[in-house]
Amino acid sequence: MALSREQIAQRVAKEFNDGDYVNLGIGIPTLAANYVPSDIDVMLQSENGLLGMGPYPTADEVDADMINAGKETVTTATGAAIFSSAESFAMIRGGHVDVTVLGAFEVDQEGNIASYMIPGKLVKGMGGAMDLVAGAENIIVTMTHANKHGESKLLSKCTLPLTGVNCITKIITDLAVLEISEGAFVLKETAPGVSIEEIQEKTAGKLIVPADVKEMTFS
Amino acid sequence: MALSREQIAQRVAKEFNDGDYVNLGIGIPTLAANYVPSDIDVMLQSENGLLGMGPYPTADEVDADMINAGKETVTTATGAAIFSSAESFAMIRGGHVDVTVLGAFEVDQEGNIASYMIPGKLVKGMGGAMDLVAGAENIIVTMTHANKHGESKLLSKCTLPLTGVNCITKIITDLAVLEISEGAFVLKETAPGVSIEEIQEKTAGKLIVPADVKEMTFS
Amino acid sequence: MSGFDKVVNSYAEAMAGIEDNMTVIAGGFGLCGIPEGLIAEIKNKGTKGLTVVSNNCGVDGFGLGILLEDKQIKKMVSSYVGENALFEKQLLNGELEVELTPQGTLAEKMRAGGAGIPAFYTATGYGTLVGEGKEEREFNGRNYILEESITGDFAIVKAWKADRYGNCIYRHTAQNFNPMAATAGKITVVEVEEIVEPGELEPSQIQTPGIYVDRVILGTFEKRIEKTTTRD
Amino acid sequence: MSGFDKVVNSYAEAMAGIEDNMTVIAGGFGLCGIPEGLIAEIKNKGTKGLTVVSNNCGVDGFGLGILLEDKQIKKMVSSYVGENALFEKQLLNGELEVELTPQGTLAEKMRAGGAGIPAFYTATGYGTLVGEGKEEREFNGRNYILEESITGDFAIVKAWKADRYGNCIYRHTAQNFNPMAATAGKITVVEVEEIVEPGELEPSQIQTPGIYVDRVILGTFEKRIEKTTTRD
Repeated sequence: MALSREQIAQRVAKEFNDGDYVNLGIGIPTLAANYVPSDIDVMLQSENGLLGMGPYPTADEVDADMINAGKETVTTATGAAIFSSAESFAMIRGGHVDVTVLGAFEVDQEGNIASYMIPGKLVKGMGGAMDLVAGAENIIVTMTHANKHGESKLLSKCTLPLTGVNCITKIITDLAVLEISEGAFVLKETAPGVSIEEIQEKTAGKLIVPADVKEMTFS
Repeated sequence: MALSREQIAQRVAKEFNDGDYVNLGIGIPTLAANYVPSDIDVMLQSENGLLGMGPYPTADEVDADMINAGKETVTTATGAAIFSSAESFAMIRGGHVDVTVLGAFEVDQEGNIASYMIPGKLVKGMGGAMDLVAGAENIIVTMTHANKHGESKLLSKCTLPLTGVNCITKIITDLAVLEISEGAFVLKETAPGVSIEEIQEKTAGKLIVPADVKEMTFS
Repeated sequence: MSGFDKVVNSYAEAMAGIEDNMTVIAGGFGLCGIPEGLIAEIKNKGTKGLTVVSNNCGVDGFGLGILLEDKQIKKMVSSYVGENALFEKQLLNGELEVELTPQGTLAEKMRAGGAGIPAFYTATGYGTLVGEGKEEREFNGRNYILEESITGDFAIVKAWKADRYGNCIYRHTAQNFNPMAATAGKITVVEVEEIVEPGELEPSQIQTPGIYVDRVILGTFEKRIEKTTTRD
Repeated sequence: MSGFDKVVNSYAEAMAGIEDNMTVIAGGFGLCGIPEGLIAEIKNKGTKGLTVVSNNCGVDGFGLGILLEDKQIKKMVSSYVGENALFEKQLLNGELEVELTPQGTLAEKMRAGGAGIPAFYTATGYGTLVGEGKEEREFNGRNYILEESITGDFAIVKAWKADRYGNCIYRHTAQNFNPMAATAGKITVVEVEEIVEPGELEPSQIQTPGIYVDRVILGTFEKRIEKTTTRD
């Protein structure tokens, strides 16, 4: 069965290593913070200028000057640092963030990603997404494998305007974990109860299915 | 009679306006800080990362972590700011320093300056001088009008490797105050007791002597 | 040091000299750390045809959004403008131009503008619409695009505290774009919660040295919150 | 958060991995704010063929100058190297290369290296020996040259205080090149006067966020003064 949003987030959290600096995009990526294994610690970077994002504040702690990149009120974790937008993107662009997790409309087998703009719909802007995908070494995309019409979001070539080129290496969907390598999606894990056939059917781009595909685990 | 170092510095200080941020090079420029008119205030920028340099410390106040660009121990003036070298040169390169005063080996009628290197002698380096002459709008060169062999330092074309091109607008020597305009030195003031003839004789570059040349005053 | 006293006592003085068709760089991220009173003064003056460089354009009725009401903004340079119905309407009508700029590139363009760097290369936006028409170049096997810096006729900045000489510090994440904006205005105006005497701020902790600042005004701030999220 | 504890307990651990022919970026201006113990460790290890990027090269017998004694430095990238007789001798002998770089350009090259900006334009050095062989370009009627960024295999940094997570603050003008150096090393090692617990430094006052820092070591410092000047 396809994973819930929470299950995708839970699987994403398994990608983190102790001591990782992690930037989580809005939506499913943000949920991953709730599933960080208890034996490791990660520090969350928020691109408006915060390294070491803590939980939401109590009602008494709410402070208009203390927000995250999603414009939500937050707190600082112990050992946090706060800085300017230029410094924040220096660390992003300079490749200092260990893991970036973000959503997408489409990803293709060359590692291109489209995530900010649908022609014909009003463009709201890319925010920090283009900087994030250009800067990080390890970028994980989370999304549903297909759209609500059943059409694949894992394509041979993105159809929407790109957020970045040749930058995505790992995708975690409601059906599978895949890596992108040499112009193809490589299936690594399937969601419990999801068949390889269903994944093949819902992957429009070139899909390689190695012999050792595993079923996902969550902890 | 030719001005002393102190008199040159005293004349330089007349160029300052209330509220100016000023960078003073090593040597005569530094002395100018002693002659700032009492009715104005200037703030001294030191390119190692200090805006608002104060006087030398007392023996008790000496602190290895508190130095100026000449590597001398200093103090901070009230309202000083301390920052990184990148920030310091952002303000220099970005044209935020109002007046820069520095010494030179040669200046030419195109506003080129040579101040850091004499071929055949060991090169020590340009330090911040190239950034300073590239960044400031108002650059004053202080030097003796001629070298110890009596050869002019105000040339039609610099012979030594340049520190910067087309950047010098004003020169204050032991004999005169001159501006550079449209490919010529324009005599503005003569030192007390120095004849226009002597200045003409010791200026190798094109010299314009307007009708209204004044004698220097110092306060 | 009267020549260094940057404090002005009215918003009219604070924004004196702003004219139609100027470029204004504004600090702030969303509604956090925005110079509320300076924006209101621009609205009151009715200055038109402005190019505004700011990560966002406020919301309907608050922040830079209020400058849309009388169509004072000709063009926005922003990374994200999705919070604002009036913005959307004017954009679709063709009454408003928008130049979408990646957030990090926007911050760096402001910093470069203030630092005398006319252009820099970045990988951000290579191969996308942002890179179209821009020079592309390879360094060490990676592709980059050339981005030019931004300066403004005015920079409007929100700081927490400033001393009379214009040295500023920021509070928490209200820092955001403000320090870069402060460096990039021909005239930089800072609106603050508290004015202190020179010497009260620790020199090493000053985030915007006064050399960048032309005017300081004491403001009062609503500090509206876009999304109040609590763990209660 | 054991994964974020950057503190090491010996200089051997602090400089583990440094090898012959590597590039080392060092903070400091003159003898002010230099990582004395990390430099001494490089001398003790006898690593050779180093390219050292630092505004200066210490003095005879102190600071980076001690690395000249056993000819460990192949090349210096500096703005000013005039304080050092041994430097002069090795330079004239051809045992040492020097790449003179304007001070502001050097600071910006380090910052750019850490910030993922491969190159930028600056007016500094245009029309001089520094500009020779570099691309020239005009922006808005002014001439600039293209300067490429610098990164190092190691960055060695001196801070005042760091917490265990590597968040650093600097003391007075001992800040200088240290924050930029900290961003530009593949491995960044910070030597400090005091190690504090995470949370003890005010988040907004941190000058080098721990994300740039790999190792922190508690040092002891002689803090030699190059020119003691007093008003007494």
